[in-house]
Amino acid sequence: MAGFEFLLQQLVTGIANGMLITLIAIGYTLVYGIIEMINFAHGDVFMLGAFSALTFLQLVGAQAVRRVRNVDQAPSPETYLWLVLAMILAMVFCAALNVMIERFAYRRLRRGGRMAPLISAIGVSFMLQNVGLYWKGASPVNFPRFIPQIDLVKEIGIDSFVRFTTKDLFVIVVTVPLVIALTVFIQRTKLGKAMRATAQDRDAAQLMGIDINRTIALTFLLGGALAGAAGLVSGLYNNTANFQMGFSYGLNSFTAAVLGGIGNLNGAMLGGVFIGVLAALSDGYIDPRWTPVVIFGTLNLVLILRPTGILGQESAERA
Amino acid sequence: MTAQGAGVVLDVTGLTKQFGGLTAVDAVDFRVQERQICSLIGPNGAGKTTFFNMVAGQYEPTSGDVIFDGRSLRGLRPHQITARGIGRTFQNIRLFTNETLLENVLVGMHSRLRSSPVAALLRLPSQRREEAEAHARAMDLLKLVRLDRFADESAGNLPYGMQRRLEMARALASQPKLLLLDEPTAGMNPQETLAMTTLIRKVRDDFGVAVLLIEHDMQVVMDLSERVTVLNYGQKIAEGTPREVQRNDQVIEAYLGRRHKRPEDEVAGAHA
Amino acid sequence: MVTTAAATRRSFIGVASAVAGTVAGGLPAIAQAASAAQGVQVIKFVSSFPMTGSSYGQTSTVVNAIRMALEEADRKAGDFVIEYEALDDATAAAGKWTADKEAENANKALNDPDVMVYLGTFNSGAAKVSIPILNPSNLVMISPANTYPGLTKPGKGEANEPDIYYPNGVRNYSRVVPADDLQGAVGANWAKKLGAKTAYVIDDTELYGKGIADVFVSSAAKLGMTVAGRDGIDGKASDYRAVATKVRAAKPDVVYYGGITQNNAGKLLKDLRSAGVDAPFIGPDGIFEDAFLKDAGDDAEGVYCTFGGVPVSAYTGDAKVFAEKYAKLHGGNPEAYAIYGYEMTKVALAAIAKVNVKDRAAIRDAIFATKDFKGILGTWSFDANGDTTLTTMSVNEIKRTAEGKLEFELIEVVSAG
Amino acid sequence: MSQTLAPALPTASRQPNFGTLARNLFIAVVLTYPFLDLAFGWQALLAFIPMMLMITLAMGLNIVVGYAGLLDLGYAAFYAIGAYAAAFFTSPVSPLNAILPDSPFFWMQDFWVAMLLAVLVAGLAGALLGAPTLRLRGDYLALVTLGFGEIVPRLVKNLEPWTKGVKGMNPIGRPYLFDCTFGVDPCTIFGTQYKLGMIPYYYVTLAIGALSIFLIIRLRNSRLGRAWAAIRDDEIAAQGMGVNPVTTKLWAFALGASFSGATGAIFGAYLQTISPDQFEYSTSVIVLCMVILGGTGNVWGVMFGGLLIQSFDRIFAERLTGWVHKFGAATGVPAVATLLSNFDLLRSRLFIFGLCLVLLMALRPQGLLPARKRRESALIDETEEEANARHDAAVAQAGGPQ
Repeated sequence: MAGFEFLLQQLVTGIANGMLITLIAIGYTLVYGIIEMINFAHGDVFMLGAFSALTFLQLVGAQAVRRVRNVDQAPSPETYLWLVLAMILAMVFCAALNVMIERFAYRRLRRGGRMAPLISAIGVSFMLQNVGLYWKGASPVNFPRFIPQIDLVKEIGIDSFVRFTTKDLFVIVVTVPLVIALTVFIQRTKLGKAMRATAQDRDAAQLMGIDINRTIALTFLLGGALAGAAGLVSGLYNNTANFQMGFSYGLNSFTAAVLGGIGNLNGAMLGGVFIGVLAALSDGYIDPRWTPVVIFGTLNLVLILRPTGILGQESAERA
Repeated sequence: MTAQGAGVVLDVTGLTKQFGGLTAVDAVDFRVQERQICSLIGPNGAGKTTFFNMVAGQYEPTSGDVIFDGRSLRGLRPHQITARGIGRTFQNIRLFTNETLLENVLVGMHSRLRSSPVAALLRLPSQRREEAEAHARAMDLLKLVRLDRFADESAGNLPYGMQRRLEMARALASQPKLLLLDEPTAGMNPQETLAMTTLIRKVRDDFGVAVLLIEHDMQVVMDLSERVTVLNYGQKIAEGTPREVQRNDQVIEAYLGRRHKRPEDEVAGAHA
Repeated sequence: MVTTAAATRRSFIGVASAVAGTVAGGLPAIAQAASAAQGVQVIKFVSSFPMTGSSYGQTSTVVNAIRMALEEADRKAGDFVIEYEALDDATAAAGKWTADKEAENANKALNDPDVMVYLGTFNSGAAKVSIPILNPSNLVMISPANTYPGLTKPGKGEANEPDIYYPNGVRNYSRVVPADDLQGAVGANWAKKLGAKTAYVIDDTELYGKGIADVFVSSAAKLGMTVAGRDGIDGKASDYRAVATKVRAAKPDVVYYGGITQNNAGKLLKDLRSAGVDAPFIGPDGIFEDAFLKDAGDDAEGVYCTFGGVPVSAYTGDAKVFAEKYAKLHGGNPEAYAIYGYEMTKVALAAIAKVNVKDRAAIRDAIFATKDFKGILGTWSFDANGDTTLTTMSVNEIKRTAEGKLEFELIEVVSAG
Repeated sequence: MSQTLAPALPTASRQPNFGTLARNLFIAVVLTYPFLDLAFGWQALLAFIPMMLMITLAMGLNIVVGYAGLLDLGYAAFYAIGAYAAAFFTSPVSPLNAILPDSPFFWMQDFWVAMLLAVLVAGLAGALLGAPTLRLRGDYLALVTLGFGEIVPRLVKNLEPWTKGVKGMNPIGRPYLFDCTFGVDPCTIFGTQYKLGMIPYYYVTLAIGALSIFLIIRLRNSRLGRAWAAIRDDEIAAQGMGVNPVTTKLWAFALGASFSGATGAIFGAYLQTISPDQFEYSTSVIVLCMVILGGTGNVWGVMFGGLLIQSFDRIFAERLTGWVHKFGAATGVPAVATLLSNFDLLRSRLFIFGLCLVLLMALRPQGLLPARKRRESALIDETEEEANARHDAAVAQAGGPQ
């Protein structure tokens, strides 16, 4: 096996993971961009998104969905229908949850300095984790296979160490359109413009007749919906879920958001892929026990050299 | 000091600041004599505050030099410039709103106090003496601006006019040779304005400082200034005594001319 | 100023003397209360397990088993009434056991004159904290779950272990589970038996997991196997695909995992399988639980687990009765450590009945003197170190039953002694 | 000078008496607590030792977060550095133990010396972390500190030859006073033997905590303390007043970290074993919650917030289930009693804890005891006219143009 193929395989892993991180990172970046607050509970919203999708699929699973027991067996069309439904459900659930969190835990603290919302967010994060603990127990739970795992490299007739499976493809196919759709939404629609205006200058936006509360709620709604989508994608991709997954994914995603330049959508994507690839390379070439050191060491280095993140510029579009 | 003549505190030569393609201050030469009250005027956006920020070290000049007290200030950080002897106030009052009035003035003394944190932890006699003197002097300054009775109140609780006066006391606390005042009477009623003018003159007389102020209120400018400099579009268009400047055609043109936001104020002032 | 200071001082003295008076007054009152209680002859057991956070699934079944054992004895031993309190050595803030909470529990037990037996701990790290606290007061400890060898066995841990835990020189800590040095070796033996020449070893970078993986590595070397790679995973990480790729490239004959289910063992297994690593997966008792089956899903099939004892499904005789009774009372099978909780309670009750005095040293000695105890685990004794002589180990394989359910199935019982 | 405010404050003379009494009662209880605990059998002494350590930690963090306004999410890293530094000097399993005893530096193995060294090492670590991060804006800084907090425990875990990895280091040198070694009974004090248990640790922790508060108050009212406040309120204005932001922030990091050095040393000695998992992210977050909940920047607020969180986590939450059951039984209604006796709040601890944080922030966003109460400015409105009159007089006196 050539060293190059090993590297390529790690890159594939890193990019697919990075896409997932991006979906969650966007939630951090949107919220930070508009109210300058690190939403510590966001990772846990993602976790509950995965749980809600799992519960839904388990409920309907027995009757309607045939699991893919054999790894390269293609699922029936109605399975995809159920998956789309599960995705919509997880998105709606997380969006609603996120909006509720904003309404009850953050809104009244908006003018209260930076610290109060932070603590409130930590409190919400604890609560959501406890809900997760009740919901699915303390140990990780299996998230059944619905997406077939067919090695596309082998399918096109190349015999290689590198595997690029339908699962990896699935993550990219779901994530990229979502990110593009969001970018278009923010750039082109009236609501998106309201969000950008609010992010720029809340008071001025208010004077221009923008309903600040609604705009901020919308931001949480979008971030929550993406977290819900990420929950399902993570479940289907990783085939596991546990009540603490919000922390590790949240930490990586927040890191990605900052690394890319917080408040910047492209930055979130760049940061996400960067973190994913970095983690895969460190796992592959050093030792996974050093990976967090490598990730945070790099992060600190990048921030010290470029204090506003890779794409964090005044000129960059702020969502 | 020798080359500039004995009385010059601030000597600015060819000071320029560019933001991207925009030249905010364009090759301005400028002098302030000891114990002189100078005004910097000009329409909005003329580059007055940018000029101030370069002198105070907040902005790095694109080119040109600032000589203060015989030595160049280039490359110095704002706190070092304060230590050299330039005190300042801000256009949109920047007090430490959570601190008391007394503490605000004490922060102003920062560069004049010497005690190390270790001395503070051990409360060495030298540190205690220094603190006691600093408190006494701070109270004196508060008395000067007639705020001594609110010494233990949060600065954020003060009404606007008093905040301006507190900022003045805080700037004086650093024992400056030159005081930069950015619109000291902005937003004040005539009575308060009058009191501020009196205060500025008193400060100059009692402390022997030179004062450089940006001001929109022409009456204040005419009353106070011994010398007036006019900026427009970043360039110096006139300089001289208030009377000279008042008669300068270019100045009248700049004020009455195109796209000026609030001409009435200045016009009213100019006729006073 | 001066008057204020004086007044302050005066009122402070007043308050201080009032408090002192209360203390002085309180002491005899407490003494009376204590002497009144003397007539009731109560002996108290306390347990200290993490009851908050991810260990709850395991620890709650251990506590249930302790209660069962006590109920069966009618809460009596000798002339004494037994009381039991389950302490939590976890805090909500940490979500797992914390050293300071364990120290607090140990001292609480220490200071309560009725406490004669300390049932714990669940985590070996916690035992490191509480053994030296309890040792000087002769309060006996029995653990249902600590497997770190250095707690009892000289030469198996650091140079100063285990003596460092026993400042008064007399052992007070015992455990009813076999330690990791036995289990790691059993794992290596099994790998050898599967015909493996190379093994890839992965641990969860925690005391238990890393310890047992280290034992596996040294045992494997002795058996002539080579270690193709060694990695430590972060139990909170979201995915192990990159590690799986590494394993795939190393082409080992077996993969050994030292760690617990809660550190994402199932996810690791799934990533290995989906990367195309088909080598047998061997793990220790940390994954020998239903939770692992729930986590690993279909990929669990074919996984080997070693365990100090036999699985619930293979229980016979008393153990079977215990499991059935437990299932009836609590609606669900006991987890793997529950039976040890039950057994250690029985041992403690038997020792108290034998000496029939309320004295910590006597009860400690009686427990350490346990010989040929006929319990539900079999007939066993404590050795001088406080370790069980029971060295029955089992190798289990996860198999699919006729109904399509995954279950642990006993495939071999070995004596590791 | 403060008498100027006195007339405006209503019932100023009556208030302090009650306050002094309460304060003295509090101090008296704290000083005699181990004996009260013994006398009444509360069994909470050992909960108070880690509690006080956490509060001392919060005091140190308060310098960074409360005074200087720098959000630090990885404070536990310094705590770890302090604990490990002390262990390195005093533990027989430490790599230094191979060289120290026979070197001219043997005195470093003394616990108190080691504690001071731990303070220095932690302070130095604080400055080293602080130096490169000073250019960062608030939340970026938070992330870098968070990263640092993740890195340090991993380093400890991975550098096994020196730190003993996940096994941790034990035993650790114990503090002592005269002939009494803490935590080892019997204790000899002036020739008499006592059984003191953990009581000496209570007092040494209390002393360290009290000393911290004392020193922090001194710092707060010094040139540096004022500079911190100025930087926090308005960095640009502070620079304009001659405050050097770089050194001011570095001092905050270094001094804040040094408090955790002392705390870490005592913590290690108290537990006699330290391992990397005692210093994880959750510790940083809880200490931060303590600082903010009580009221950032106010020493007493931080103490109060710390007491509240810690006693909730360690005492209240654990006994809550029992209370609910008792309450059920006390109602006398069988249905309620059965219902409540099935209640097990143990698994909801995290939820309740989180809910309390959210509610407290919603009710008191500035913390329970904010740094300085912004009195409604009725006082100043009242006197503004008066002040104006004084101004007119001043103007007239100066003979201004009119």
